[in-house]
Amino acid sequence: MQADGRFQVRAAPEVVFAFFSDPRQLLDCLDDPHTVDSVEADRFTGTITTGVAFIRGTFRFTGRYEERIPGQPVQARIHGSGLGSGVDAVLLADLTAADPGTVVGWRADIVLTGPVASIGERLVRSTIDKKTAALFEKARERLEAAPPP
Amino acid sequence: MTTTIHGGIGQSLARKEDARFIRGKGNYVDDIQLPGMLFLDFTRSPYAHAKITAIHPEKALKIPGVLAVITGKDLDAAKLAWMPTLMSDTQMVLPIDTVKFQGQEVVGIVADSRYSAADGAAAVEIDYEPLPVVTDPVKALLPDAPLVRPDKTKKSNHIWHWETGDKAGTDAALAKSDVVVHQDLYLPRLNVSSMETCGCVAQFDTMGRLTVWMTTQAPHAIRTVFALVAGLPEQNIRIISPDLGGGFGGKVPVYPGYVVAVVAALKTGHAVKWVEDRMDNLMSSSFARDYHISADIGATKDGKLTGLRVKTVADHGYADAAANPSKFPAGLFHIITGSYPFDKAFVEVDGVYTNKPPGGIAYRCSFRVTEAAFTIERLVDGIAHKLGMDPAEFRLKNFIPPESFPYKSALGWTYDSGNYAGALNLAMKMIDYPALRKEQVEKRKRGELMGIGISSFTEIVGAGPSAQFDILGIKMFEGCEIRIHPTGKVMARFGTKSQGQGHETTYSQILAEELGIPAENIAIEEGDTDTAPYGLGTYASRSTPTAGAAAVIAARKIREKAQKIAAHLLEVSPDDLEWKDYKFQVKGVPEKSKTMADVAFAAYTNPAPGTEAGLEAVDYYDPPNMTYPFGSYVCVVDIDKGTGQVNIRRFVAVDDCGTIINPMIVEGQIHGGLNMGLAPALYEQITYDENGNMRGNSFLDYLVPTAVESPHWETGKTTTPSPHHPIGAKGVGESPTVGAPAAIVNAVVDALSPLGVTNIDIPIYPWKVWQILHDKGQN
Amino acid sequence: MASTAIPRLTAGAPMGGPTRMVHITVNDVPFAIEVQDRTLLVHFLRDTLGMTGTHIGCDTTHCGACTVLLDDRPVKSCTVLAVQADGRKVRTVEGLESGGKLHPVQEGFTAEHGLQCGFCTPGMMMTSVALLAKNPNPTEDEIRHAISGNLCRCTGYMNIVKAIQHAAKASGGAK
Amino acid sequence: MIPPKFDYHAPGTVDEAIGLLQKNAGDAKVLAGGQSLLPLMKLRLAEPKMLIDISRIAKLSYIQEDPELLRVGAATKINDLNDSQVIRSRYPMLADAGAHIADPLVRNMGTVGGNVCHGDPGNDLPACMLAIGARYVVRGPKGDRTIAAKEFYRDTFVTALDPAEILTEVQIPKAQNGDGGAYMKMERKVGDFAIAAVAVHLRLDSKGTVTSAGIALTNVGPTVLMAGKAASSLVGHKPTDADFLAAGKLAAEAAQPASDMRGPAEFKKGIVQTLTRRALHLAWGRAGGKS
Repeated sequence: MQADGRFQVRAAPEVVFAFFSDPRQLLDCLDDPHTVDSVEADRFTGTITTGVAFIRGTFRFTGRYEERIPGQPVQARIHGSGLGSGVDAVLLADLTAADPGTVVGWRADIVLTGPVASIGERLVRSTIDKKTAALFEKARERLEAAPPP
Repeated sequence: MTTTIHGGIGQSLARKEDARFIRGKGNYVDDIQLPGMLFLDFTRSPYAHAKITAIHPEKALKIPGVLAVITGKDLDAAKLAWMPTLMSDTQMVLPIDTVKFQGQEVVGIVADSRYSAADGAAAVEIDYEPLPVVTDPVKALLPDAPLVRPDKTKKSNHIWHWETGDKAGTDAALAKSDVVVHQDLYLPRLNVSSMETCGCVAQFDTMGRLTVWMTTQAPHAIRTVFALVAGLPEQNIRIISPDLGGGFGGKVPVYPGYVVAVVAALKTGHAVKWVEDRMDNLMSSSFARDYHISADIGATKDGKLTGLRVKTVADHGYADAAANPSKFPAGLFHIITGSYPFDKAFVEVDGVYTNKPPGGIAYRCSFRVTEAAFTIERLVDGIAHKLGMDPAEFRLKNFIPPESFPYKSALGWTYDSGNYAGALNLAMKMIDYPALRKEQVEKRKRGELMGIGISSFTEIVGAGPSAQFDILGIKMFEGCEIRIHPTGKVMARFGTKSQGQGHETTYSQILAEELGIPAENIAIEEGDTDTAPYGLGTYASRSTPTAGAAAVIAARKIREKAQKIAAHLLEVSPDDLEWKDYKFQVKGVPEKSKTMADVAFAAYTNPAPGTEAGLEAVDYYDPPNMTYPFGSYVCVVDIDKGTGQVNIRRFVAVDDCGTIINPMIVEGQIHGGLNMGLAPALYEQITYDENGNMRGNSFLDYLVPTAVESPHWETGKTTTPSPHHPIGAKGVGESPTVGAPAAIVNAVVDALSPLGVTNIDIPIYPWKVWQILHDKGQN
Repeated sequence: MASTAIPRLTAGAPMGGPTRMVHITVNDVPFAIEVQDRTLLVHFLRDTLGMTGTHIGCDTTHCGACTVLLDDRPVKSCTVLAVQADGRKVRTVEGLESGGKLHPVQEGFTAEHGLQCGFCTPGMMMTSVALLAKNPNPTEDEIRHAISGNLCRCTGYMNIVKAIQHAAKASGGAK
Repeated sequence: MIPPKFDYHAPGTVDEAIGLLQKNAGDAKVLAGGQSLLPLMKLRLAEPKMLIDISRIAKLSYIQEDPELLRVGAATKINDLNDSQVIRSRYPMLADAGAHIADPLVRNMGTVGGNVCHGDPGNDLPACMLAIGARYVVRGPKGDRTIAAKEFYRDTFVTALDPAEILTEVQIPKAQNGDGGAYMKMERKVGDFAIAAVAVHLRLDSKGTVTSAGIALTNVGPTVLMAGKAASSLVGHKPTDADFLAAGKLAAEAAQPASDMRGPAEFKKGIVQTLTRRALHLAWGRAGGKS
């Protein structure tokens, strides 16, 4: 599943870059209950409890940032496992300075494996699309609330 | 008036085994309950290809009732992490560091109940690092493809190349042909989906002797493999194959679950049961087919076949675990010249690794014969259409004529017997072929879609002659041991193993006929390696051609000895006796006779001087040739233009399996085989997405036909006995599965041929037909 | 191999989780047994009562190998909790033969070769029994629809249809 | 496959069940026939900590036609619906659907209430309820309320039912002369969810003019879908095949199918079109319409 979008916020590119480079801030944009258990250099781990209505499970995840270079897109790869299944997500935010603030072009590639993919895809696909969009919408709101440059 | 004996050959004797099955008294593996028995379940990989970075069993071990977990590293310490396949490849029992397909067993959980084991399996946490996946065998052969088996010396996904026939001669013959038809065909992955999944109960007794009750079609071969893999003395291993809820080829291989259950039984000192659930079975038990075929067939303009060239890519998943005879990595695929006398033919197959479960077993067919029959019957139809000839007429013109048998095919097989025109003519008569063609003309005028499809297939079963056929070096003979007790009752044991074919009934019928003892007085036992003579097992329609022959020969050995005893009782010379009307009679004096029961009693009470007491014989039968059953099927379909749905209106199947032992059982086998020919044509397949996710890993999406999808099958028969089998029998269980798919597809293509359609890949789902109709503006 | 100590085991070892007493009459015999809330009816029959004639074929409510009669209606016992059967009566294949006399459906399946491997047979027969109770003289089409929740891999269904027709005749249903 | 552990309760009254739902918000799930829920639990895709079995609540299983309404109790088994003479003779659309829900054995456990409020777009009865204009009676801590079926379905598995509410009754406008309905489902095999299915309901006046129409679609979107334009295109007409064809095209436009193992999206739209046209012909005939 792939989703992408674009939004503009008043926050400066450095602020936006710092936001997306921080797994806690990024994952706090999730509506679902979650924890971030460790953050070490470019790696982070935690849990998220998610699903569709009563089809829910707790996924343990490990995440890793590609090298974060200001001015370059920020990209995180997250591997999660739960419900006997796997979820692999690549989240990317491409930042361009704008006047005012920053234009964020985002993309999410999400791959499901295991029973959730083979049995549940018919039922979870639209939810994942919505959750992805909601995550970046929340990110936009938070950044919008950040102090302007 | 000819004398008959109760349950002799040719009678529709009611099945002996039914008495227990209709009372719910069958004894299948999961029915076995032993004191203190533990349960094994597995945590499986959600990834098709990934590095295992950590395994966390702690939460599982805290679950009440969970007693132990077993990992690949544990097995590695005992050198049991890998095991050989029947094709002399290697496959994992449990992975040490890398998983190779989705659904692969990763951690075994041993618990005191199946509920706790399942909880434990769900609680084991495993960290993976996903690796690139390849699921398409053609892409797997590209230079930059992810390497599936870096443990191999050959750094490529190519496993083997196999070819046979005359390449240059075939190329030349096709180049000279007036018409050549090229066709790409794909036979998708299938799962045999026997109603019972695979499983076992493993138990070590206090003396260290291992008994495994196991869902296996080949108990003796499994015992030998276990001895070789585990290093256990073979006399200390007892494999018991109890009642099997279907096999169809899926219960030939050795699965990791069997091995882990044995290890768990050894480690815990308790009996351990492992039974797959259906998802486990669909995701990890051996698949069938997955052949990508590219073929050319040539003919002269007046419709004479000239040459056949076939190139194939065989997807074996991450290990070649095919259940083929050792010398034939592509099975008997080179029966592909079918019922036709090609001068020149050439076949090549390349085996390839991908991130899918291992295998390459049969799906109710002799090794890769469906793939062959489907290809030739599709191609023959294609070239008939191209020449504008009626496909029936085209076949009748080309068939190997009855007088040419034994017939040596262009690819080296010597067909024992056949009368292909006889079968096709009967099928056409039963279905009134000319009337159907007339109806079709009328319907086409009205824009309605109706199709008639024919398949005139040749099977090759009864593996096999020891010169060519072995599995892991063990020749493919079959054993029968007969003991006649003093009261004239018989116990006969076999190395084969029925999975529903009714061996208890048919074997006793063969013996009734040969021994002159009513079938009701004959007990048949199979599946216990402690008691049965060695044999390679039941698959590839080989039981009647091999074990059935062993029964005849062993019975005749008994008759030879019995004749001496009868002569002693009648006070004549053995040469003065003849075996007539199921008795030893003094030639010309029918009233002076002894029955086999008389002789049996004497064998224990009054043996002839110079003969040993008792009345027993063993035979290990090495068939001189394969047998070649055949048949002609005609299928009529109507297509709903609004939905693309294919409706099979009629299906006539004429089979010829030589001498028939029990007509009722043969007909039942044909019905079932036809359904398993229908299934891949219209319903079943296993596919994977590019991430290696199996699509369709439950019966929600793996579409086993119900009674509503299945047509009302019509059957007919001709009888052309095998000249080399002692009673002329050939084997039949798989013929319909081999023959039916092409008849159905040919019918659908025939219906759509006015639109220029020459092929549709199976399974023919409504959307595929709808798409064609839509593209042609027909709906 | 990570493991906890292997304890001495007794038959019917506890499976953990909440339990309750259920009263279920199986083939006219009343049972009062403590089960886990999550115990599936099929496991109650097979593992607790040792009635192994009812089989498990698919786990996802598709194959019908586990079919039993629950208050005379055929249901898939792998998708029924034992607690759901509390206070109700269950009939299994073991309850078909009565007083040494086979049920007409059992006779039909034997006479018409309606079974091969026998694995689907108990479930198929229970569905047939319920069909004939409701419709003593079904057509082939009605039979095929009635048994469409039961998969058979061996017979191609032809002889199962005949077996049910045979039983209908024997029961005086058919012409 | 084994479900995870849970607590089972079998309350004797609806109010008791509601109390349990309230007390265990988020952890409890109502069990009716269990034919959808238990498989998901055995796959461990759903792990409710408590199941509240409402099948033992007396008086939740009935089929009753009164002067205004057909009332169907939520715990009515699908096969009771199918066996009901009232349903077969006067509400054939429901009988069509009932005969195609899962398979004959599942229909002995599965309930009408479970089918309408599970929220799976593949359930068959919701489309019927939309087409025929049903209302659902639900009871919660604050008492009873009714929800129109067309307001009920929000998203996959998401309905207008509050967490502590239970569906008690389905109310269907009583069949009148000139009513006709049909449900047509195309499935890969018996027991499957629909590739696509269409419920249509027509009401004709004495002259054969369509006075109201409802069309709804199964399994071609995240929830059951109304095909409003298709339905309204027929109102006021004495329809011909051309009208039914046109309505089929409009229904196909309303479908939002995803490509999957049941076929590509375009095909599913095509099936919606074909089935709509055929179902309209059938419903029209049942309503007494003559062309």
